[in-house]
Amino acid sequence: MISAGSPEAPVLVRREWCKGCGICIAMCPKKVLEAAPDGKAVVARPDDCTRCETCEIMCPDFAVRVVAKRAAAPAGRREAVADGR
Amino acid sequence: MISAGSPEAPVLVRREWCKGCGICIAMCPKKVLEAAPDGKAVVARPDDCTRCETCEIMCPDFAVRVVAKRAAAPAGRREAVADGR
Amino acid sequence: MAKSIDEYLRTQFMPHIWCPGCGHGIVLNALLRAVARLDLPKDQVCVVSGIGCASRAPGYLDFNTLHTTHGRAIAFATGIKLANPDLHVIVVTGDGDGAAIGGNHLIHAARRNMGVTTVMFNNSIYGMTNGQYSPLTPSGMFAATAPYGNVERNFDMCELVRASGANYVARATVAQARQLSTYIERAIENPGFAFVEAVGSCPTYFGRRNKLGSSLQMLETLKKNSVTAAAAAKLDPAELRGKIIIGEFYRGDAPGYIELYDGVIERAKEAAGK
Amino acid sequence: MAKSIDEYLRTQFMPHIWCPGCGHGIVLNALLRAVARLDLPKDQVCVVSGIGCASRAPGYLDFNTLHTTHGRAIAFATGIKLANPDLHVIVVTGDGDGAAIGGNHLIHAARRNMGVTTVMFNNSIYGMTNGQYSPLTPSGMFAATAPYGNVERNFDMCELVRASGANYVARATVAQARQLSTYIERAIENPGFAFVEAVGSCPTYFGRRNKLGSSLQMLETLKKNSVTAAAAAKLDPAELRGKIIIGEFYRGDAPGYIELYDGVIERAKEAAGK
Amino acid sequence: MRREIRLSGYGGQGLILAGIILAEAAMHDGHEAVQTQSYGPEARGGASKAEVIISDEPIDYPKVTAPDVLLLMSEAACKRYACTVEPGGAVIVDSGLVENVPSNAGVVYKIPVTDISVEATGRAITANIAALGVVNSVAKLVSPESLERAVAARVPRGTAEANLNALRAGMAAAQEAGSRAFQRE
Amino acid sequence: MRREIRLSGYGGQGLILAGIILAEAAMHDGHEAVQTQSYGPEARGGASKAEVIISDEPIDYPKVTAPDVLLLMSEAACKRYACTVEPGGAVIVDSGLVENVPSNAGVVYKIPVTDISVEATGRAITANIAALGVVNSVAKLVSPESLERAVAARVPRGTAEANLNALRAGMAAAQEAGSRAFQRE
Amino acid sequence: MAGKCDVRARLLQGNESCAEAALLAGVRFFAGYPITPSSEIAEILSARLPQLGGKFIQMEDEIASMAAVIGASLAGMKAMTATSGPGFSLKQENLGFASFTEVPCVIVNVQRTGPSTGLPTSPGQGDLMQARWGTHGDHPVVALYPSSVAETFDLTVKAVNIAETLRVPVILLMDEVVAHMRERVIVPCADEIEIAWRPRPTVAPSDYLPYDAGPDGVPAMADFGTGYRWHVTGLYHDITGFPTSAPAKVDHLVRRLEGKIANHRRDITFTWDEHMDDAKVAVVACGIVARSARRAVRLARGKGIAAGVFQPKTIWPFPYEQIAEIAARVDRIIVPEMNMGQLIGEVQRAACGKCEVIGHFRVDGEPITPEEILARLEEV
Amino acid sequence: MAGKCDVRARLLQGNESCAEAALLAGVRFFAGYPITPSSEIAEILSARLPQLGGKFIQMEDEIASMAAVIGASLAGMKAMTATSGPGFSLKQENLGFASFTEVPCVIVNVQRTGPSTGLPTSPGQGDLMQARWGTHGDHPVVALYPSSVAETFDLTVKAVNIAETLRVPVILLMDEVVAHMRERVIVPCADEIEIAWRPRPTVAPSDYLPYDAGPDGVPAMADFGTGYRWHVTGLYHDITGFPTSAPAKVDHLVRRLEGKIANHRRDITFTWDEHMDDAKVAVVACGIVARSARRAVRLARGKGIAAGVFQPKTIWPFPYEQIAEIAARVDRIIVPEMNMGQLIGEVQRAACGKCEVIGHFRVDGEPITPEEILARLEEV
Ligand SMILES: Cc1ncc(C[n+]2csc(CCOP(=O)(O)OP(=O)(O)O)c2C)c(N)n1
Ligand SMILES: Cc1ncc(C[n+]2csc(CCOP(=O)(O)OP(=O)(O)O)c2C)c(N)n1
Ligand code: SF4
Ligand code: SF4
Ligand code: SF4
Ligand code: SF4
Ligand code: SF4
Ligand code: SF4
Ligand SMILES: [Mg+2]
Ligand SMILES: [Mg+2]
Repeated sequence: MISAGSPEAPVLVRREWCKGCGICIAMCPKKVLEAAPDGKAVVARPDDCTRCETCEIMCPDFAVRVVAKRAAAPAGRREAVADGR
Repeated sequence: MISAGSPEAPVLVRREWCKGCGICIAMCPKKVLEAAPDGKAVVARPDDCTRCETCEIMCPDFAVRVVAKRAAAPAGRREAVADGR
Repeated sequence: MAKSIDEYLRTQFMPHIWCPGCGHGIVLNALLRAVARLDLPKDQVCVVSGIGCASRAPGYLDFNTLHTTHGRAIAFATGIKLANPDLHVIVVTGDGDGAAIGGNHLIHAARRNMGVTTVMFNNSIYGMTNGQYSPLTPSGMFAATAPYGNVERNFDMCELVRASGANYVARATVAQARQLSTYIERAIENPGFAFVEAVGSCPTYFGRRNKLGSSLQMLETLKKNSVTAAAAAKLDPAELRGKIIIGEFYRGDAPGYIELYDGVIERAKEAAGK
Repeated sequence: MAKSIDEYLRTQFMPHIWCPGCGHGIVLNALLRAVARLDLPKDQVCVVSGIGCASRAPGYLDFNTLHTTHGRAIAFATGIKLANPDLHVIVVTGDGDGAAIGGNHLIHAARRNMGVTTVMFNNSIYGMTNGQYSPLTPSGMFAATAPYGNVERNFDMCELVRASGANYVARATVAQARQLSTYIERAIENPGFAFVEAVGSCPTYFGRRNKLGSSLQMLETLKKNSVTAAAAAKLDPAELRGKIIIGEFYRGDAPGYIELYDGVIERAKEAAGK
Repeated sequence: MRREIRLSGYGGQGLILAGIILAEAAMHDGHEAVQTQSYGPEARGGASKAEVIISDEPIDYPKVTAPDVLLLMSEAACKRYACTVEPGGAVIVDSGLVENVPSNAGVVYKIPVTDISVEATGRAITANIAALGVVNSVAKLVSPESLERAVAARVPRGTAEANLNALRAGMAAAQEAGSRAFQRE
Repeated sequence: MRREIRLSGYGGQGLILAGIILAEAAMHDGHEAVQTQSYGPEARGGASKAEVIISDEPIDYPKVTAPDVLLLMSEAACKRYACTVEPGGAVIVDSGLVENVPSNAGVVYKIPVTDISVEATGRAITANIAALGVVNSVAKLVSPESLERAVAARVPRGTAEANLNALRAGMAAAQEAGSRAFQRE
Repeated sequence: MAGKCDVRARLLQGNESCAEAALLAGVRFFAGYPITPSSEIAEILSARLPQLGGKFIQMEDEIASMAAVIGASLAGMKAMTATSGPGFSLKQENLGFASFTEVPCVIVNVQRTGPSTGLPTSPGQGDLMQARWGTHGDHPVVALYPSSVAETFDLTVKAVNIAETLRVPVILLMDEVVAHMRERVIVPCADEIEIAWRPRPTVAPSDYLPYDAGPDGVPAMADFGTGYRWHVTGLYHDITGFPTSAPAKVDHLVRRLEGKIANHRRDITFTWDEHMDDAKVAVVACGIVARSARRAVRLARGKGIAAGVFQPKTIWPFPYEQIAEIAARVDRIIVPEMNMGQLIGEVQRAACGKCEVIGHFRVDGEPITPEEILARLEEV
Repeated sequence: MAGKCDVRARLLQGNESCAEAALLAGVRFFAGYPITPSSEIAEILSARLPQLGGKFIQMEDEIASMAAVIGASLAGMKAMTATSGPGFSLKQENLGFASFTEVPCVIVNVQRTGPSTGLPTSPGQGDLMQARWGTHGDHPVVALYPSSVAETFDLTVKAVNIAETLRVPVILLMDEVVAHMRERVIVPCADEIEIAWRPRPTVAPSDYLPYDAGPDGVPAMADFGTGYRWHVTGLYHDITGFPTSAPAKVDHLVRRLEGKIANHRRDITFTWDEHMDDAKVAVVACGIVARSARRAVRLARGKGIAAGVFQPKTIWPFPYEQIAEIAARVDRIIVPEMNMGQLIGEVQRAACGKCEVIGHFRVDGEPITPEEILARLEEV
C-alpha cells in the first residue's frame, strides 16, 4: 500500500475503464487532472492534490482511485451532508 | 304522476327488489316504514312521511322510491353537503 | 332534480346480485343521483369496471357499459376517453380491483390527468372472492387470508391519488350518502382525473369475520367513525386512529390530458405542413 | 472508511456498458460507498434489478445479484427478504422500470413497509430502449415518443412513495454525490421500506434530444437546479418550476413487515398449540 | 352400490357442512365418498346445494345427476330440484319452509326440520344437522356412530353437544315420519 | 448479381444513415436493395455496423456474410471485421483512424476519409457521406445521380449542400486513390 | 405508375412499413409501451398519428396498452399496439378479453430470441405457439407473419381488415430481422386498397342484440356513444351481451367464436409457394426463414433436386389442408425454424404420417442461412 | 397402519389436499393473489405456513406473486403459488424467467372455464396448451394433472420434488371439480415420502459455476446468502451466469434446458391406464374427464366393447411414445376434453396417422359424463 502523503501517486486513473467523460477533470477543485489527447484523464499536477476524493466519487466509471487516503480517514466516517430537510 | 303531497303513497317499496336489510326502516327519521314478517319494508305510517328521501337514498337495492317529490324539488338542486374540507 | 334514477337502471336484471345490506348499492345509488342531477344523456355516459362485486355495477346501468378484466378498468377507460372525448367516462372499481392489482393504472391516470372519473367502492375486503384482505383492509382486522389479523397497513387512497396528481380527490362513507353523491357529481364535472373514495361495507365477509354486526350496525359504525377533514386537522394521530376522514381533499383545475393532446395534434399538423 | 469499493466490483466485466458520462455510474458509486461505510458482508448483500440501463448494475457487483424482468424487481426482492430476512436487499431500478411498469410493486412495498431499500436511478428517460419518455420526464421535454413535447406530467416520486407509507424517503442528484451516498446508507439502515431517488442523467438520449449539452453540462445543470427541501419551503410554486427538491423527506421507524410477520408466526404457533 | 344425495336450500343453512359430515361419516364406515357443492358468483345468500355420493367402489364421475335422496330446505330449492330426483328416490322436505310437495318423487317425507331443530337446541342454526339425522334415518346411508363422530369433529368448537342433540332429534322425527311417508303410486 | 457492402466504425459516425442512402440510391437505380444494421444492448458509443445488399434479383437472405466491399472507420471495426471480407473484395479504410492494414483483402484503399470530410465541409460529421462517395467510386454500386438524390433526401434539413460536397470530395479522393490501391497477390 | 396520389417506391424499415400501412388501413389509435425490437412502430406513430388527428399514448405497461387499445376500439377507432415477447406475455390476459368480447384490434409482436429477456436485438421465432395459446381458455386468434418489408405492409393492411371484418384480435408476428431492415415497398394510394370496417348494426338501438350473429358468425358492432347502449363483459354472455351461465348459451358462444374463424378460413389464409408442382421435398418456413428457404430451393433446383418451398403467411389458423395436400405428394417436408420446433408440430399433425417431417432448428440468435437449408435438402 | 405418526384417512377438499401436500413436501413459502377456484389454497396456507415457521404473503397481483415465489426460492425456500386462468396468464412472463434461470417453484392453476373471466366457478380444461406455450420463447416446463383429491396430494408432492430436482417451474393443472370436491386421502407421514431438494454445489464458492451442468443437465444451485455470490439474469447467459450473446453459448443454453427435461423424461412421466392390454379403442383423457372415461370404459367392457383408458398424469412433457405405441395397436383413440380440442392435437401428432383419432369436446361449463363417452365408444 502506498503510504499516506506519498507525493508520487495521490490519484490513480485506470485507463482501461476511463471513458473520457471529463467529469473528474472539471470537478477537481485543484485542477490536478487533465485530458489526454484521447480524452481520458491523466494526473497532471499530483502535488496539488488534497485527496478530497471528489474525482473518485464523481467518476461514473470507477476509473479514479484516490490512494492512501483510506488509512488516514477515520473508519466508518459519514460522508459530509448538507442535509436537505 | 301522483301529485305532490298525495297522502296515499308518499313512498313506494318494490317488494321484488327489497332484500329486507332494514336500512330504510332504521334510517327514516319519522318511522314511516316497518318490516314485514319476511323482513321486507312496508309503508306503515304514510302520513308521517316528510318526503325527506333518506329511505330512497339509503336503500342499497333501489327498492324505495319517494314519489311526487321530484316535481316539487327545484331541478338541478345540489344535494345538501356538510362540506368536509 | 327532474329525473328518476330508475331510467338509468336495466331493471330487467333487478334485484341485483349484491347481498342484503351491501354498501355497494348505496354507492351506486349516489352515483346515479349525481348523473341525474347533471342530467347527462345516457348515450354519452360510459361506465367501466374491472372484476369484483363492485365491478358488477355496470351490468345494471343503461349506459355504454364495459366490465373488463381485474384491475384494468382505468386503462380501458383511458382508451375510450381518448377515442371519444365526448363520453363521460366513469370507472367503478373495488378496493381490490383499483388499489391492489389496478394500483398502477390508477396512479398513472391521475398523473396524466386523464379525463376519467373513478369511484372506488371501498369495502375493505375482496368481496367477490369470499373475503381476503385488500390493501385497504386496516391493520389488525381478520380476513380469509389474514387468520391471525392483518399485518399490512392500508393505503390512504386519497393521499396516494392526490400525490399522483389527480385533479379532484374526495372521500365519504355510505353513511354520508348525500355528500358522497355531491362529490361524485363534482368529480364528473372535473375535466381532469377525479377520484372519489366511497367507504362502504361488506356485511357478508368483512362484517361477519370481524363480528361487526348487521349491515345496519356497520352503517352506524361508519357514521360514528367519520370525521370531517376540518375536524381531523384539529385531532392528534392517536385520536384519529380508526377514524375515517371525509371531505374534499383537492379540487384543481389543471388542464386534462385530452385538452393537452389537442395541442399535440395542432403542433403535429403544423409540423406536417397541413 | 477502511474499504475500497473495488472489492464490490466484478472487475472482470469492467469497463461497464454505460455510456461515457452516464449518471448511473455516479449513483452506483454512491451506493457502493454506502455499503462500504456500513461494512456489510458481501454474502449478506443482495442487489436486485429489473430491466433497463440502470438495471444492468447488479451484473457488476460482487454480491448475490438478480437481474429480473422489467418492473418487477421489488416483487422479487420481497420474496428474497421474506425467505431470508438476514439479507440486506437492495433494489436498483430506473424511472421506467420502477415508476412506469413497476409502479404498483413500489407503492405496495412501501405500504407494507417491506424491509427493502430501493434506489431509483432517475434519468428522466428510457435509456435502454433509446429514449422514450418516462413517468418522470418533465412536461414539455422531447423524447422518441414525444416528438412534439411531452404532455404528461411527471410524478413526484418522493411524495408518491411517502404517501404510500415508506419509512424512509430522500432525494439527491448526482451533483450531490456525497449526500446521495449518505441517504442510501440511511436507507439501508432503515428496517422498513426505504426509498432514495437519485436524479442523474442520460446524456445519450435525454441530453442529446433536448440539447442539454455534454454529460458535464448536464451535471452542472442538475447542481444549479437543486434546491434543498428547507429552501424550497420558502419558495413559491413559480420559483420552484424546473427545480429539483433534494433532501430527506421522511425518516420513520415504524416496524417493518418482517418484524410484524414474526408476530404472525408466534400467534399461529400458539393457535396450533405448539 | 352408488348412492347420490343432494342437500339443497339457501345459503346460511349450513348444508355444505352437512354434506361434508355425511361424506366423512361414510369414509369412517369404509365407503368411498365424494362431496361436492354448487358455486356461483351470484350464489350470495341465494340458493345453496351440497351433494354427496357414497359408494362401495371407487367413484368415477363425482357429480350427482339424479339423486336417490333429495333434501329440500327452501321453496326455491324445491322449484329447482324437486324434479331431479331419481324415480323412486326419497325426498325430504322441511315442511316448515316448503309448501308445495314435489311431484315425481318415490317417497316424500314432510318433516318440519327447522322446527325440530329449534325444539331440540333452541336454535334454527342446527337445522342442517337435524336434517342430516332425518336424511340418514330415511335413507340408511351411514352408521349412526360414524355420523355422530363426524358431527362432533366438524361442527364449531363448543357446539358438539347441541348439534348431536339436533342430529338425534332429526333421527327420531324421521323414524316417526317413516310410517306416515307419502308414497306415490 | 448480388453485392454485399459492410460499413463499419463506431456509433455516432452516421454509418447507418450512409447505408440507408446507399440502399435508397440502389432502389432509385431500379435494383433490389436491403439495408440492415447491427444492434446490441451494449452497442452504446461502441461498434456500429450498417450493411447493404444490392442485387438485380429479389434478395432472399438479407444478411451480409462475406462483404464484397468493406468500409472500416475505426480500429475496433478493423479488428473485428477485416477478415470477413470476401477474398478479392475491396476494403476501404479511413487511414486517419485506422493504422493496421487488414490482411486478407483483395484491394485495400487507404483513404483519410474523415480528414477529407473536414477539408470539404469543415466538419467530421459528414465523414459518413464522404465515405459513401469513396465506397461508391471504388465499387461502382449505384449511379452518382441516384446517390446524390438519396443524399439530398435523407440528410438533415439544411445540410444537403455540405453533404453533397463531402460526397463529391469522397468520390474524387477515391478516383485518385484507385491508381495507388494496394493490391495483394 | 403516376397518378392522382403518391404511389411510389419507398425504402422503408420493416417497423416503419408496419406503421405506415396501419395508418393507410385506417388505424387512428395506438397505445403501447416501448420494447426492442418493436419500439420504432410506437415512435413513428407518436409522430404520425396526431398529424392525422389520431391518438398516440404511451401507457404505463403492456397490460394497460392492450386495455387502452380495446377501449379505443369499442369507442370506434381502429386501434393497434406493438410489442415483443415479454410485453406479448403481459398482454395475454387482455388479448383473451378482446378475443372473447370480439373487439377488433391488431397486436404486433416483433419477436426477439429467447424466453424471458433473452437477446433483445437478435431474431428468434419462439412465439409462434404462444400467439395461438398464450391466453387461458379456448379462444380464436388470427396471426399473420410477413417475410419482407413489402409483405409487412401488405399483411398489416390485411391484419387491420381481418380484425374489423371478423371482430377478432389479429396478431402480426414479425421477425427482428424484417422489423429492422430496409427494403423497397410500393406504397399504394389510399383508394387503391380495400379498407374494411366492423359490421355495423342495421337495426334500431332498441332492437340491437350485440352478440346475435348471422350465419357468418360475426355480430354487428356499435361504437360506444352512438346511441346503442350495450354491455361488454368478459364473463360468458348470451346474444344480449349480458352474463349467462346457461350451458346451452355458453356452448353456443364458444362454438360460434371458433366457427367464425373457421367459416372465413379461406378468406384469411394467405400462403406463398414456389416450385411446389413437382416437388419431392418441400420446405415449409415462415417469416425471414422463408426467404432463406426460397434461396435454398432455387439452389437445390440448380443441383437437380426436386425441391419446393411453402410459406404460410397466415400462421393461425394454420393451413392444415394445404400441408396435408403437400404431405400426400412429397416424400419429405423440411421445417426450418428459429426455435426448438414449434411450426413442426402443426406440420406433423397435418402431414399425419403421410410423409417424413424433418425439423431444422436454430436457436443461437442468428438467422438460418440458405446454405443450412440446402444442406438438409441435399441429405437423402 | 398405526405407527409413530398420524398416518390416516382424511376427507380433504382438492385445494386442501394440494396445500397440505405442499407443506409435507417442504414448501415454506407461498405468495399469491386470490382467485376462484384456487383461493382456498392461499387461505389454508395463510393459516398453516406460519404455524410451521413459513411465510405467506398476499401480493398486489399475480405478477408480483410469481416474482416473490422466484425470489424466495433463490433465497432457499421451497416456494409455491396458486391461481386460475386470468392469473395464470399474468404469471407467464415471470414463469418464463423461472424456467430460463432454472429456479425451482410450483405454480398451481386451478382451471375454470372460458377465456377471459368466463365462468369462474365452472370447470374447464382450456389451459392445457397455455401451460406449455403461455410464455414467449423456447422454454421447458413440466405440468402434472391430477384427477382426484388423492392424486392431487400425490402429484403435488411430485411437483415439488421435480421442481427441485430439475430446477424447473412445475405447473400443477387442476380441474375446478377436483379442487372443490372432498374425497378421502391417505395422508402419509413425513418420513414415508421422498423429499427432494435442488442439487447443491459441492465446490468452493470461488469455483462455483452456477450454470455448469453435468451430464444430466441440471446445474447445482446455491441459495442466496450462503456464501456463493452468483448472478441470475433473464438474458442469455453462459455457465458463469453472466450475460452472453455468443451464438455457441446461446445455443448451448437453449439446448441444455430442453435436454434436461428430455433426459429425465422417464422419471417425470406419470400415467395411468386400465383395460389397455387388449383394447381396440382407447380413451385418452386427463383430470376429471379421466374419471368419466374410466367409468365409460368399464361400462363398455360390460357391453363387450374392447375399450381401454389411458390417463396422462404428466401432461408436459406429453407422453408421445406411449400414445404412439397405443396408436399402433388400437383402431381408434377417443379424446374427450372440456375444451375445443387441445390434448387431441398432441395425440394426433403422436398417433401420426396410425389410428383414427376422434375428439369429444364439451365447452358448456359442465363436466363430461361417462354416458357421453360411452356413446362415443358405442359408435362404430
Ligand atoms: C387477474 C385476476 N386475478 C384475480 C381475480 C379474482 N378476483 C375477482 S374479484 C377480486 C377481488 C375483488 O375485490 P374488490 O375489488 O375489493 O371488489 P369487491 O368484490 O370487494 O367489491 C379478485 C381477487 C380475477 N378475476 N382476475
Ligand atoms: C415487459 C417489458 N416491457 C418493455 C421492455 C423494454 N424495456 C427495457 S428497459 C426499458 C425502460 C428502461 O428505462 P428505465 O427503467 O428508466 O432505465 P434506464 O435505461 O433509463 O436506466 C424498457 C421499456 C422489457 N424489457 N420488458
Ligand atoms: S482527490 Fe480532490 S484534489 Fe485530488 S485529484 Fe481528486 S478531486 Fe482533485
Ligand atoms: S470521470 Fe472517470 S471516466 Fe470520466 S474522465 Fe474522469 S476518470 Fe475518465
Ligand atoms: S321520505 Fe323520509 S320520512 Fe318519508 S319514509 Fe322516507 S325516510 Fe321516512
Ligand atoms: S333499505 Fe331497501 S332493501 Fe333494505 S329493507 Fe329497505 S327497501 Fe328493503
Ligand atoms: S360479498 Fe360483500 S361486497 Fe359482495 S355483494 Fe356481498 S356484501 Fe357486497
Ligand atoms: S443510454 Fe443513457 S442511461 Fe443508458 S447508459 Fe447511455 S447515457 Fe446511461
Ligand atoms: Mg372490496
Ligand atoms: Mg431511465
